[in-house]
Amino acid sequence: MPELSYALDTLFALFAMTLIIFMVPGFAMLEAGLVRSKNVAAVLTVNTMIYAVASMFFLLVGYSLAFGSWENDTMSKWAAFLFQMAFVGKTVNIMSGGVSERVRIVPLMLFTVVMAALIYPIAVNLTWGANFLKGTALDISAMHDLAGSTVIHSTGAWALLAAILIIGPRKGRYTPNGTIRVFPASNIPLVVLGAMLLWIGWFGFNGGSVGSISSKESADAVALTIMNTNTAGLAGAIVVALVEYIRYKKFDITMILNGALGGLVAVTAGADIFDIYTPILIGAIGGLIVVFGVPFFDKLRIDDPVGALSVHLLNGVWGTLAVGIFADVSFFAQLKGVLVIGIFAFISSYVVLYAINKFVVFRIDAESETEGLDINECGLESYPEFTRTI
Amino acid sequence: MPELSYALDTLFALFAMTLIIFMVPGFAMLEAGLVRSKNVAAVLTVNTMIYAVASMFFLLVGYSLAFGSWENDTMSKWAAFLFQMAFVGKTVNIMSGGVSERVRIVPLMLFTVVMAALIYPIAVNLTWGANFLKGTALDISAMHDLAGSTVIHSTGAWALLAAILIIGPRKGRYTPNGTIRVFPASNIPLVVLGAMLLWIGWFGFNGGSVGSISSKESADAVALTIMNTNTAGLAGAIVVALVEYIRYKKFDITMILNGALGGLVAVTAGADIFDIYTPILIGAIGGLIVVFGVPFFDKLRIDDPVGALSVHLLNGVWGTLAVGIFADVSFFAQLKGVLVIGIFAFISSYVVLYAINKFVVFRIDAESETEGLDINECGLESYPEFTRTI
Amino acid sequence: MPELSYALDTLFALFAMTLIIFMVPGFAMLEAGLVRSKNVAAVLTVNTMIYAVASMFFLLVGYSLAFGSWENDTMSKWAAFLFQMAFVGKTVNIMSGGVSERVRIVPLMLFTVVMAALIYPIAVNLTWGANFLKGTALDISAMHDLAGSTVIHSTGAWALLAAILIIGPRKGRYTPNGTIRVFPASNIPLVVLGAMLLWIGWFGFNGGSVGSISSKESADAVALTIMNTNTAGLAGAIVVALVEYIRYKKFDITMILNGALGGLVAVTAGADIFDIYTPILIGAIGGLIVVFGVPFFDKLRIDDPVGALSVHLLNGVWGTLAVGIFADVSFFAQLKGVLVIGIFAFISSYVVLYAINKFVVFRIDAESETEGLDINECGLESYPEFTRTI
Amino acid sequence: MKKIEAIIKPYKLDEVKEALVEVGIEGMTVSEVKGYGRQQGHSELYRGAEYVVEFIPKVKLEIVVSNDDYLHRAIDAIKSAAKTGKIGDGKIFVLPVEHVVRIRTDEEDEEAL
Amino acid sequence: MKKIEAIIKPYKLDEVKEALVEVGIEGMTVSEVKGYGRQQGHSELYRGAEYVVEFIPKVKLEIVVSNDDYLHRAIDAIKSAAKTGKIGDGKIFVLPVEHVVRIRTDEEDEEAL
Amino acid sequence: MKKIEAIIKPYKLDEVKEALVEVGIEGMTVSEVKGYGRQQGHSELYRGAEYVVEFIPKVKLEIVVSNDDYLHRAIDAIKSAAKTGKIGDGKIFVLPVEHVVRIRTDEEDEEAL
Ligand SMILES: Nc1ncnc2c1ncn2[C@@H]1O[C@H](COP(=O)(O)OP(=O)(O)O)[C@@H](O)[C@H]1O
Ligand SMILES: Nc1ncnc2c1ncn2[C@@H]1O[C@H](COP(=O)(O)OP(=O)(O)O)[C@@H](O)[C@H]1O
Ligand SMILES: Nc1ncnc2c1ncn2[C@@H]1O[C@H](COP(=O)(O)OP(=O)(O)O)[C@@H](O)[C@H]1O
Repeated sequence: MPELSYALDTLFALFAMTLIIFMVPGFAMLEAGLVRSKNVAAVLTVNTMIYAVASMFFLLVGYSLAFGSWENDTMSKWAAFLFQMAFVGKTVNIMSGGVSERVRIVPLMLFTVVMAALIYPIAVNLTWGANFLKGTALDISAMHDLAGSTVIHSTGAWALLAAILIIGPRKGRYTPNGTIRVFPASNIPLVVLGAMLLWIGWFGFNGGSVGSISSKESADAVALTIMNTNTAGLAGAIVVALVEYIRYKKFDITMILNGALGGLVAVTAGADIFDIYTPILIGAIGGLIVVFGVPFFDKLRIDDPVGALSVHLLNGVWGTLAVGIFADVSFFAQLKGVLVIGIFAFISSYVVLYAINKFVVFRIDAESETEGLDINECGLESYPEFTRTI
Repeated sequence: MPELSYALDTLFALFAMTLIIFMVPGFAMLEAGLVRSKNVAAVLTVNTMIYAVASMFFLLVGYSLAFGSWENDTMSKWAAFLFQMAFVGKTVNIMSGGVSERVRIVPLMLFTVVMAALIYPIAVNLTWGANFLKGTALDISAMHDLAGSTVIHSTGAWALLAAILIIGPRKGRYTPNGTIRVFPASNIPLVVLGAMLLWIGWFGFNGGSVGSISSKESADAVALTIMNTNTAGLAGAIVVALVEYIRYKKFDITMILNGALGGLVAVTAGADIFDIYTPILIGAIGGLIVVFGVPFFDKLRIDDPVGALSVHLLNGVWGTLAVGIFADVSFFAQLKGVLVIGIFAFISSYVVLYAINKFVVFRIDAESETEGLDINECGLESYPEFTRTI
Repeated sequence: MPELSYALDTLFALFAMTLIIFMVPGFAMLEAGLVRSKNVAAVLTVNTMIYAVASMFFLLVGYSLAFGSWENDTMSKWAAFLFQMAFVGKTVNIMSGGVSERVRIVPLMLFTVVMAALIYPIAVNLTWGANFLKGTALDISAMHDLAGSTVIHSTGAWALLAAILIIGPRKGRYTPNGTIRVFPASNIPLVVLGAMLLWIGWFGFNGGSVGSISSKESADAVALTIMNTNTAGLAGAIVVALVEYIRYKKFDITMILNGALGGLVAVTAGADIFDIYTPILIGAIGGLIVVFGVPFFDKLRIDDPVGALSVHLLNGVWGTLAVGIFADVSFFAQLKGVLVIGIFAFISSYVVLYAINKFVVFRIDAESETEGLDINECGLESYPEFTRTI
Repeated sequence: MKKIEAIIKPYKLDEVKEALVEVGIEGMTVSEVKGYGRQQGHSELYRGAEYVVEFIPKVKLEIVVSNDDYLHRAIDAIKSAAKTGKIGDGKIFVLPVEHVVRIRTDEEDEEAL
Repeated sequence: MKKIEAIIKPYKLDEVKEALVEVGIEGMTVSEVKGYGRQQGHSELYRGAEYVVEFIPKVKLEIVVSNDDYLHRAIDAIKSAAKTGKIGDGKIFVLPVEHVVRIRTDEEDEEAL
Repeated sequence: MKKIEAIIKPYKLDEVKEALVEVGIEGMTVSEVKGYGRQQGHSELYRGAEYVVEFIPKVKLEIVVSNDDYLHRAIDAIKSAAKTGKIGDGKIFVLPVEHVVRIRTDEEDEEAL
């Protein structure tokens, strides 16, 4: 029944794609909740425009670059495209979140164009795509990275690291006398809503990456992948909650959610090939990485308002390597993949960001940063009717 | 395998229907974010009750009127009903959004009954349904309107225009000396969340309207439809962002989202038959229409707090005509459909609204409007613990 | 085509499961909106951790206890697990919502472990699962409870009743002179968003409980179930709106939504076997039960901030019995099921809660309750930048 | 120098501000307050029961003026713009001020206003 | 005429209001403020680290009274209702008021209260 | 005893608070207000058109001091910490205070500060 299987796989890809698109409001709400209320509309605008610009340039340029051809026998080629298109914005979302509260929108959009049309497609080309380095020393197609612990999460987070190095921390965050000033999240319900939408989106992200559901094996693989994905998220949340409670007798929900997201990133590389208990360990370590990663970057004065480096970079690396440890996959292949993509993503992002920064400076001027990006970049306030506390 | 194809199409319809139901919170959040905080609960109540009342009366009366029969061979008739039921509330949502902040709930519900039981079913009957005018001079079944640029969006927006003419602008919005007073949106994250839920819902709206996914052709048609739908939204957002930036060096996120929605409305008539690049143009023009439509209606002192006339009326018309321009469909058939449905929807809505208004006046009294509809219509405040700024 | 039907049912289960997971943010937003702003983060943390802890212990212990075996022929066993796993947290959500604003997180998590590993799995075992009482006088497998009016909703709500009896009302709610102090919901848009996400999740909850979609009959059953589910929700909302309007000339949106939820709970037991009009009656009565249940419990000084006893307990019982009244099912079997599960759930929960309370007291100290749980349990404020009104 | 503190109905703020600007008052500070007085609060619904909200939203205006001329002009402007004749229109209080500084220029007293 | 400004703990507002009403005070204006004083703020968590919040939520009551009798009654009422004995109970300040107007009726001074 | 009311730019609060603490002021009360004055508000966008926001967010500090020494120290501290030299830096008002009570201890006047 090839026709029905084609139809079923098309529906499956569309279902998975739709879940991933829920990550657009997911990232938007998460970040809108985490930043100060004077920067909320800016963060929301950035998230909206990343989806628009990245998807458009992936359609016009990136997809062909990544995969060489649009042809597809097993499902509608449009569904296959949509599924891949749903990924591309995420790399920039990861990056934009970490530089929020101080970055102008226009240069960010210029970088989005380059990321969606070039950098990300090249990373995909090398791993899931046409592989123009096939057979060379840099061929990394042996890396098992189901849904992008490295290809998506690390790529986006390497770009973020490059961006933070160029743009610097938020004004007033690191005082001259060495203390770190706290800018609490302005809206916790939005943080939770956003994280949960991301979590749900992950089912589509990882499950859909199996690529087919129309045979018994593939159906099992999809369901196992989603189950393992979820399990790692659970473990990440639980471990962070335990650590926080032991330390402070309190449950910091923003860290717990970051722990869940860390677990989800970590399991993304190998969710399809682990047994059902391994993700508990992988997610738990993913959570721990977040707990220790966030203050670690702060100590280095690398200012990342949403914790994206710990969630996406450290856990992207951890998750990819974990496949080489816990599954029947060469650790060396995994490490090589991490390094090649890492070096490529960091250097190319740094160069592009540096070049853009020469023409259209990323950093907003100090007075506008104090006043808030909403008024200065978006021309409005996010909560104009609510009195802001002191 | 007729049985599996029946099952697959049923699942597909249920999937599409579910996505459309996400538009219920979508509209609710969008409008709750756009109005002033004193009218938020009223808008939310209206949205909730529209879903309840419109769906109930469509079940009891409207569906039979529209389609003549409940029978269905290709999928479960209950799934077919649910998919159609998911549409009906949208027409009233479009209308209610544009008269928010000044309209009482009871008369709005009376109109909802008539819309769901009569006006909308007749519009469907003429276009997608039993077509009781078949063969007459008013037969418009040749119009290609995949998912309702005309049948849904224009119908709702014509009703809105009729309602605004009867109800008038919000108090204090147009001052005697000719200036326009600004009532900024009270909660931008809700606006973004709502718009994104609508966007996702659109995938089900347009994709599901293909009607089947179980053959290779239909699977391709569904995937192409969703892809084109999305592309037009992207283009609408990008164009508005560019125009706003060129004008003000700022990105007004509420307009950008309206631009995306405008693009989505415009592509709704022909998403299944365009190639993959045409939606860029259609959506871009859709965005421009919003940018110029919103101040245009304001200049006419037609007070539409959410921009629904530009998004749904102008773009509904544009999108339907665009099919006659860019696809192999008679422009004349499209124009005729726009006119017949437009005249029918506007006149019938006007008459019904006028009649209701004689018995149960739509407009809330001035003092209650000043105090806010939440206290007077819903008996509560939406954010009672937050101090309102001056 | 057994393979395709396996694949299709797997996809269907994953689809249904995903919809149910939307109930996690659904409950979280609903409760975050209903409580006072000083307790919002605590409620969100509880909801997040319930999902994490309950799912983890169901994976490790509960699922085997409930079903005896993981094997499955008709769909991927992982998908079958995921679908069931999506249920478990709901029982605790129902309970935690009703004791919010005064309960510490640690003991609640201890109870979550017991509920997910023991109490709920036993309830499932007796009804949908391995049935270790098969053939005994307590065999209740004749009860028709499609998706858990009794197994889920009543079980959770019996636990809630036990918890309220042990923990007591919120400080200051019932004054010595007999009046009831009002603590209004802090954020109405969140309440609406949450309720609507729950509503959508219900489609997956009830529809998915049919267990298969791959034959014509099962496809019809699934679609009918979802249709009936929705209809009862509509009816619940409409009836409450009418009653409220007749009484106060106002539409209290929080009660309307509770009415919808009441209708949804009530129809959950028999949505697959009613004709399409019966759910109108069942939902309408469900709404009435909420309208009269909420003040009734308040009069008894049983303090349930979200109305969970009326929505889940009373309607769970009503819905289960309604199957015996309106469908071709033994009323006695239904009653017996309600009683056996009710007695089991209430007593076992009471004992467990009582025991936990001896070691780790549920109730937060009075000063922390006054100050708010957010600061004392989570170490942060939910809306730190917004001035709280007096 | 005197300080005027006026408690008014929130939706009257724009009119009062314009009336003050017209009589030459160029600076004022506004804040959101809640008032308790003769005016009965509106009733709200909570889960199927009605109750009365006791504290009513009001706006407080603070205006420091340099002399009695401005004082009377300001009071008259507020009185006429804020009056609706219904209970709850609010109050005007006048307090003595001993010293004023404009932070930007170090100007003092009358010159600082 | 005198104006009482009392800074109290937020959750004491209801009790203080009732105590004031009992001694015959029928009007007052309330606002939300933040206080800095001897009372230490609570500590909060931010991404895995603790820090102390310095400004503590307080409520400010403003009551204008017509004579010393009311003044003392009001002060006593506030003192007894707001006291917990723990640091941070707040302060009462008394300021002179020269003139009062009731906007609705144009009544002045003592009659306006 | 005197009461200082200072209207300052919101982001200057931390610096002003530290300056006050340095000169020995140990208690203060802060609130959020909106100011109208010479400073022009920023322009915002609304549906494709620009408009100007007239009321500008400010912070109001209230400090009661026991004597002129503290008064001058406080005023100087505020002046130097709050000044940016740009329009809108704000104003300082000084009002007489007749009586002070510390609720917790019943201490009065100078001792209550
Ligand atoms: N003695 C008072 N001290 C301080 N504020 C007062 C006093 N009396 C009234 N107010 C304020 O004035 C507002 C209006 O007073 P109210 O008695 O309701 O009406 P009216 O001013 O028309 O007599 C109150 O809401 C309160 O904010
Ligand atoms: N000198 C002052 N001027 C203005 N407000 C003050 C002053 N001192 C204290 N306050 C207010 O009173 C509150 C309580 O003061 P605090 O020193 O913490 O405790 P206590 O009143 O018990 O000594 C502070 O939070 C602040 O709002
Ligand atoms: N006469 C006044 N009475 C009360 N507050 C005033 C007065 N004049 C100015 N203010 C407050 O001081 C703030 C700053 O005043 P403004 O005229 O903008 O700048 P500057 O103080 O630099 O001259 C205003 O926003 C307002 O809050």
